[in-house]
Order: sequence, then C-alpha cells, then structure tokens
Amino acid sequence: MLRNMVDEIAAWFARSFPPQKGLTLWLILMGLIVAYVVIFFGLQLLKPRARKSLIAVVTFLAGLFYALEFFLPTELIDGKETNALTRFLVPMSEFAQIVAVLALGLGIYSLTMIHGKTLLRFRTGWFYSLTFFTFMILMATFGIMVEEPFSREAQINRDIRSILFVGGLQALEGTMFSIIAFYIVSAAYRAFRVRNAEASLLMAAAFIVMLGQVYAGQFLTNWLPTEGALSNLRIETMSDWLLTRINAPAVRAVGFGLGVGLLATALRIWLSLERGSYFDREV
Amino acid sequence: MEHSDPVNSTLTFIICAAILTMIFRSRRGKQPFIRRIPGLNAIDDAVGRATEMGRPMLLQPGLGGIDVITLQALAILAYVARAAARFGNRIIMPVADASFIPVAEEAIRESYNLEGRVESFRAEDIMFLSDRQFAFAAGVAGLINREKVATAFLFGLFFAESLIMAENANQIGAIQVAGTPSTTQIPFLIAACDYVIIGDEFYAATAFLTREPTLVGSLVGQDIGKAVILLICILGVLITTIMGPDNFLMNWFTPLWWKR
Amino acid sequence: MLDFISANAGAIQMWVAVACTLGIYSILYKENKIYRFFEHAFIGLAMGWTIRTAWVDVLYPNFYQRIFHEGRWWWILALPLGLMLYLIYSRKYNWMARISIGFLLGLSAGQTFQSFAGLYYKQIVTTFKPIVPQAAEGSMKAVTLSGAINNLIFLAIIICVMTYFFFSFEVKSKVVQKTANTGRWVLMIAFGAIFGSTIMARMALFISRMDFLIKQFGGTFVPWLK
Amino acid sequence: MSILEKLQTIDRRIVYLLLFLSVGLALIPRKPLPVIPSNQARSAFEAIENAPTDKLVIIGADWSASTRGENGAQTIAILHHLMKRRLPFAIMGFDPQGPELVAAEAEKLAKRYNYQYGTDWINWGFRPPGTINATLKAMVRGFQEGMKQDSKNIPLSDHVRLPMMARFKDINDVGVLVVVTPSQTFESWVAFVQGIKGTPLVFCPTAVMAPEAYQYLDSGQMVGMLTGLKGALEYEGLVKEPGRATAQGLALSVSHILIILLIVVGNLGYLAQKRRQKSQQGVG
Repeated sequence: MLRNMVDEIAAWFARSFPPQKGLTLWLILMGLIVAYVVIFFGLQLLKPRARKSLIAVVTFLAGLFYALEFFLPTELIDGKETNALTRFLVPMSEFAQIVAVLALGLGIYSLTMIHGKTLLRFRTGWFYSLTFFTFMILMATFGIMVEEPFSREAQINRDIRSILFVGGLQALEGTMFSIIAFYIVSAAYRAFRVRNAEASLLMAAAFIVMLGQVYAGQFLTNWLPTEGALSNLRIETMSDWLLTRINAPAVRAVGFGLGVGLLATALRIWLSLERGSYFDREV
Repeated sequence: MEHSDPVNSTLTFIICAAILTMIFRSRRGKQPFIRRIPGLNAIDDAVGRATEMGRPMLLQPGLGGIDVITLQALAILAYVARAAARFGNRIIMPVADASFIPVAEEAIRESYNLEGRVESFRAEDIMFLSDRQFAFAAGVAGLINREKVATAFLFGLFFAESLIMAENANQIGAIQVAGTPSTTQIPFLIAACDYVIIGDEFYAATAFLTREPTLVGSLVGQDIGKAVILLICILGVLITTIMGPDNFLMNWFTPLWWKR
Repeated sequence: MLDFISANAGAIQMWVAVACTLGIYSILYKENKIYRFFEHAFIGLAMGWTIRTAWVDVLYPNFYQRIFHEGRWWWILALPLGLMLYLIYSRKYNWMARISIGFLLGLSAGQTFQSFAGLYYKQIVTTFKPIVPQAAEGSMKAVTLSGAINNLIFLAIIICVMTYFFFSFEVKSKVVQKTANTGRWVLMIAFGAIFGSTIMARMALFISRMDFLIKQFGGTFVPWLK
Repeated sequence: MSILEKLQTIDRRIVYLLLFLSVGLALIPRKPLPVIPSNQARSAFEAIENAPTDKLVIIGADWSASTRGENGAQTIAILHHLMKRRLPFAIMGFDPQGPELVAAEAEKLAKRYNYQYGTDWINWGFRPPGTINATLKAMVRGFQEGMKQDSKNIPLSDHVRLPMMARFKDINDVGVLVVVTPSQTFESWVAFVQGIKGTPLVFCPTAVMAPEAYQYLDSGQMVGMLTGLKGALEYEGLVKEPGRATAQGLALSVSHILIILLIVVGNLGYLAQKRRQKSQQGVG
C-alpha cells in the first residue's frame, strides 16, 4: 500500500515538475532564490523556542527516512530486497553528499585564514604557507583542467598531473602510511614489558602472533608434526588459536557493547534528547 | 544487513524502549548508580599538567564528519575544553572534515561560555588540515612537534593514523588520554598513551563526566540492552547444545538474506 | 620548460617521489625544516585533490550537470542547506547553521539502526555453537571434544568481557568481580593478538617503500640492486 | 645504571636506524628463504591445482593501490598458477582500481603464457561498491544478463570478440572463486556466490583482515587463504614462481626478528633494574 502511495507521489511530482530548459529553468531558479531569501528572513523572526523545535523536527525527519527505509517490510524484486523508500537511497546519499561537499569552503577558508595571515604578514614560517598555497593551486588547476584527448597541451597537462599525483601525493601518502612501521616498533619496544599481569599478557599474545607470521618464527617449531596433538604446539597453530578463539569472541563482546552504545547515542541525537555543550546552547 | 527483519526489529525496539524508559525515569529524579571509569579520572590531571607547563593541549576528534560517533567524541572534548577555559589553557583542535568545523566551533565556544570566558576563545584554534587520512596525520604530527603540546586527548574515530599521532605526542613527552570505538586501534593507543578507555566506555564517558540525568539514564538502558544480548547468546548456546543446530532460535536469528 | 617536463615526465616523477619519501621519513630523526616543507606540500596537494574530487566526482555530475544540463532544477534545494553552514561566522544568524547540522546529524542517526544490526546481529547467531561433542548432522560438521571445549571458551570469553563492561551495578559479589577481571585480562590478550597481527601489514608497507627506494630507484643507477 | 639497565632506554632513533638498515640490507640478497607453506596456503594451492580446466575461475579484485604491497603480490602469484594450468579466468571488482590493476598484471603475464584476451581471460570491470549484493546475485544467475559487458564495453553476448563467453553461462560453469580484498566485501562473495553452489573459494585478505576469515575456513565456506604478504610468499613458493613477495620475505622475517630482539632486550634491562632495586631495598 505504502509502495503505491509513494509511487503515486513520485509520479505526481514527475508530472507536475518536469525538467526545464532555457529561460524557464532560469526563471524557476531565480524564483527559488527569491523564495530562499524570503524564507531566510522569515526564519529569523522565529522565537528561540520555535527555532529549537524547527531544528529538532529537521533532525527527526532526516533520520526518519533511513529508519523507515531500514525497518519497513520489504519485497524481493530482481534479487534485491526493496521497499517503497529503497529507490530514494541513492538520491538521498547524493543529496547529503552535495550538502557536505558545499561545506568544503569552510575548510578552504580555515586553511586560507591561517596560512594567508602568516604569508601576508611575513610571519615566521611564511615560506611554508607559500608552499601550501602553491601546491594546492597547482594540484587543483591541473586536476580539474578539462583536456582534449590528443593535443600537446593535454599531454603536458596529463604529465604534470601525474607528477603531482603519483610522484607527489601518492608517494607522500604511501610514505606516511609506511612510517607506522617505525612507530609500531618503538611502541612495542617501549610498552611490552613484564611490568604487571596485564602488560605481560599483551606482550605474550603479540609475541606468539608475531612469530606465527614469519618464516623465522615457524622455523622454531617446524620440527613438530603437522598432525596430531603435538601439532597444537606449532607456533602458527597457537597464533591461529589466539586469533580465532580468544581474539574473536573478545572483539565480538566489545562489539555488542559498542553497538548498543552507538544505538543509544544515535537515539538521543535523533530525538533531540542529547545533553552536552553543543545541545544545551541557546539559539 | 540491508533491511531489517522481524526479529531484528523486535530486538532493536526492546533495546530502544529500555534506553528511553531509563532516560525518562532518570530525568524525573531517580539518579541511578554508575561505576567509575578509571581512564576518565585522568582528564583533570592531564589538564592540570598542561596548565603547570604553560603549553597547549591537543584535542583530536578523529577522522569523522557530522556523525554520531564524532559528536560523542566532541561531547567528551567539550568537557576537556571547559576545564581548559577554567585554567586558561590554549587548545588546538585540528579537524579532518570541513562540515564538522561549525559543530566543533559551536561546542567549544559554548564550553568557554559556560565558564564565563568566551572572550578567550580563539576560533582559529579549531583548524581544518585535510580530509585525506595521511595528509591529516602528517599535519597533526607536525603540529604536535612544533607546538610542543603538553597533553593530547584523542577521542573519536581513528584508523591506522592513530599511532602516528600518539607516538609523536609520546616522543615529546605529552600526557595522552584516548578512547575510540575502533577496536583495532586500541592496542596501539594502549602502547603509546597513558590512559585509554576501551570499547563502549567511549559511549559512557559523557555520562560519567557530567552526571547529567539523561546520559546516566541512557547508560542504564544500555546495560539492559547488553544484558538482553548476552542472555540470547547464552540461551542460544544452550539450546543449540541440547537441540542441535537446526533449532528455532537459530532459525529466528539467521538473517533473511542468508537464507535466500 | 613545459616541453622539458613532458619529455622527462617519468624521471621527474620518480625523483619527486624519492624526495617526498625521504622528506617525510626525516621526521623520524626530529621535526625539521625539510619535513615541514613536505608536510605543507602534502596538505596543499591533498587539498588540491580534494577540490578536484569535490568538483569532478560530486558537484559537476550530481549538481551542476543535473540542474543546468538536464534541467532537474529541484536539486538546487541542496544549496541552501549547504550554504547555511557558513552562517556560523555571523553572530546574528549562526543558529541557522544548526538546521543544516541537524539535517546531517539526523541522517547519520537514522543510518545507525542499520549499522547497529551490522555490529551485533550476525554475531549473535554465529555464537550459537554446541558446547558438548556432537556427531555430524545435516549440513553441520561434527563437533569434536576439542571443538566443544573451544566453543565453551568462546562463550565464557563473551560472558567475561561483557560483564567487564556493565556500568550501572555495584560489584559486590566476588564472582562478578572475578568474571569482570578475567574479562579485562582476556581483552589484553586479544589486543596483543591484534598488535601482533598488524605488525606484518605495516612492515609490508614499509618494505614496499624501501623496495621502491632501493630497487626501483637505486636500481636505475646501480644495476645489481635491481 | 648498569649497561644492562640502559637496554630499556635505547634512543628511538637508534631503533629506527636499526629497522632502516635491517630491512634495507635484507632486500638486497637475491637468494630466497626456504618456504614453509601454512595449511591455508597449501589448501588454496590444491584448490586451484585440482580445478577442472573446462571451468571458469572468477577473480574478485576489490583492492586498490594502497594495499598493493600485499594484495598485488597475492594476485600475481595466483595468476601465475592459473596461467600455468591454462585455466580461463574472469576479473571483476568493487573497487574502481582493482580490476584495472589486476588486468594490467594479467596482460604482462599473458605474453609469457600465450593467453588471449576474450578467449582465455576477460575483464568484466568495476561495479560500484553499493551495488555489490545485487550485482553478485545477478551475476550468479547468468553472466550475460548480470554483467552485460566487459571493461572495454564489449557486450558479453558478442561471442566473436569474446568467444570464451559462449562456453561459460552461470555459476555452474565456475570452478574456483578467488577473492582478493582488504575490506568486508568477502562477506557478500561468501553469501551470494560461494553459498549458491558451494564453489571453492580462495580468500586473499590483507594481514589485518585475516582473523575475521577464520570462521569461514572452519565452516568450509572458504577452502584456503593467503594471509597478506606472508601468504603471497608461500604461494610463490608453491607455484615455484619467486616474485616480489619472495624477494621481500627475508626483509619481513628480519624486521620481525628485530622487534622480538628489541622486546627481549628491553625486558632484560627492566628485570635487571628491578633486581637492583630489590637488592638495594634489602640493604637500605
């Protein structure tokens, strides 16, 4: 029933508001912008209490969409579980994505304020701010530039983009990711001490799993048979056992708690019951 | 799971009902007991230390944007910011999602406001660095070293980059308190930080810190929810042991999309 | 200049990558000017790429093209929600930013019901394992004695760890206290195992970086390194 | 403080330098370490070794350049084995880079093993991650209807350019599934592809992901697994095609030995200090 209703609304919408072209499109867009401005100043007239309610309603309705999409009964259509709202999932996430991406300007603003001030006043480190701006502009320009497939300019553009992206950004990301190897070694060296029961357990487990992963470790117990009771003492068997029989249930139990915690927090936010600095502020 | 099935819906409903009931009961003045979370006591000490040393504190809400987890992290950090405002510490809060900036700014400004110190709030201390994981980590690592932060609070959604930040802060001798729902990162935080809250202590933290009736009530509701799940697990094991793998409980809980 | 770059693109790319790699590694000694340079270049490049992706992958196809090429003007409704976030900098209107924030928060909260099910639902049913040995039945494999013991350990760990995380009752009973303590110890073993198993992945990344420096880069000058 | 006690406060820079040197030096020698294949790698090898040559192998490539160190090496080792046995294979994936990267490796090897695109192997290309369940469900029922076209936009019904697609229709014609992924996508592969006919599934996760897969190995939903770089190394040993992983095997072992030594040394220092403090207490 709900499916029919939603279908009808969608069809009515498509009939009444068809895509427009040319002047009509521009008129509609202009009209909408005027409407926004009117609504904008209208909203400002609201009393603080009404403002709070408005925010609560928007929050609730936004969440309601996903909640209903998930909980409403489904049918199996083309091998895919669907209900009336499922087909709006993709447009909805695209819509939210646009809203979030439009906020990117806040990030650019934040970076520009910090580095722009340093640069304009020649404060210490202005050179680094200059570096930042240079590479941001270079990357954005050569990234977005639209290219004709087979021209000299396009080839140069592609080459520079590849230098910036593969030689620069990807190498930097790969290196930053790999630097964790150093930190993991020094963290292990510093933290794994037989200081107390907890630290010792942490160390022992890490030790066994680590050994189980490399040739050097397997070599230690390679003289043990691969079958039978003694095979349980092989380092890779012990390592597997730790990962599957100890780690797995522990992580699962933590996951149950995290799930309920997440649900409770989401529920408080969704229903505007949350307390804390952001939510207690007067509007 | 793409869509809920009746068993999941029922269970979710029961848990939600428990949480809401406990929230409203607690709001009506029935303040329940909650136990201590050792790591969180360290927050005040860590703030105190930064005050003594006269160096800034790093507040790190992780990689998330406007979402439930990051908002929870922000609630914990807002508590830290209140203490910072009280003692006049400088805070540095790098964020990794541009749309999160307004939320963070509002929350931290309000923290200063509650302490009557709104004039010492500096909006540029909440700074966007990058939304790319490792560029962000590189930036935070640089900040930690340059600003010589006295303490670091890492609360939020972390991935592999957690250790980069935690080790850099450790190297310059900063005191660190951390908590994250990303279980796979907790071992590294334990190795590099002074205090780590584990698992859903992350979601319990604000209730513990503020003793706000709503949050405390919610925590009691969460306990009921967990107890229900635990009970189902125990029952399931017993019934499967007695009746074999093809029993009613097993069939109930097998998701529809598995069967189809 | 441009021609020179284009003609030697491959070589320049490699030299740039080597410089970036060494520049970032220099922080391992201590924070220094070279690192600072590459850090800022990194953030700049990342921001540039983010701007590119925002336009090329989101705004152009999903917003600009839909409105101005396909005439689906209703997509412009995203604009006010996005722009209202900027009102945070206005003293008078900053409450309106909360409408957009509320919208995004609501979406995130609504999706939680699904992620909650993802976190617990399937995990519940895979916990249902017999704790006494059983013969094979239907599609289920037989449960051996050691299998049964492992299943018992599995359940015991879940009970212990979950008990550790209960917040709202006073622990007076010795049994509950012991169970919770065991839970904490088990957690430490589990964390140790995660630590140990992550080391290999991180080492693999570092080794492949060194492989690039020594074999691919070094190898172009010193052939026997290849 | 004695020398022994100083061992617990080795400067981190020395630790870093040791790691740099040990990995750097370990990469240079070309003589590979002997390989002790794990049970999971051996059963993965046997699954492909025993696969019928008149059936298709599907490679699910859901990884990107950031995990190339592990997933790339696994894929190449497996491609060697497939081509040695002349098994026809199809590549598909739910990461934009995955199928592209695997196809590039396949093209390199194709010359050596004389593999023809369209006859011996095919790249079905990338599908958006959000559609994974629907795509896999449709693919299982019929490749032509489910996948429609390959990565070069040639319709799968074009049996002139893609003759192999005339032989293989649906899941019944699949001999082995190979899933290479650093993420959760394997759950969908197990539920919607492996589960349909019980097709043997070889799983190639990153080391971080491996623990999550053990329950599937237990239940037989996966026949074998290559765990990260170590798994790739073992497989290269099994197919006797020493490649990148084998060359890096020594470095991998050396780095782990270094960590273990450091931990041992640190604890020796710690124990020495403790003993001294105890004896001092006794005197004072």
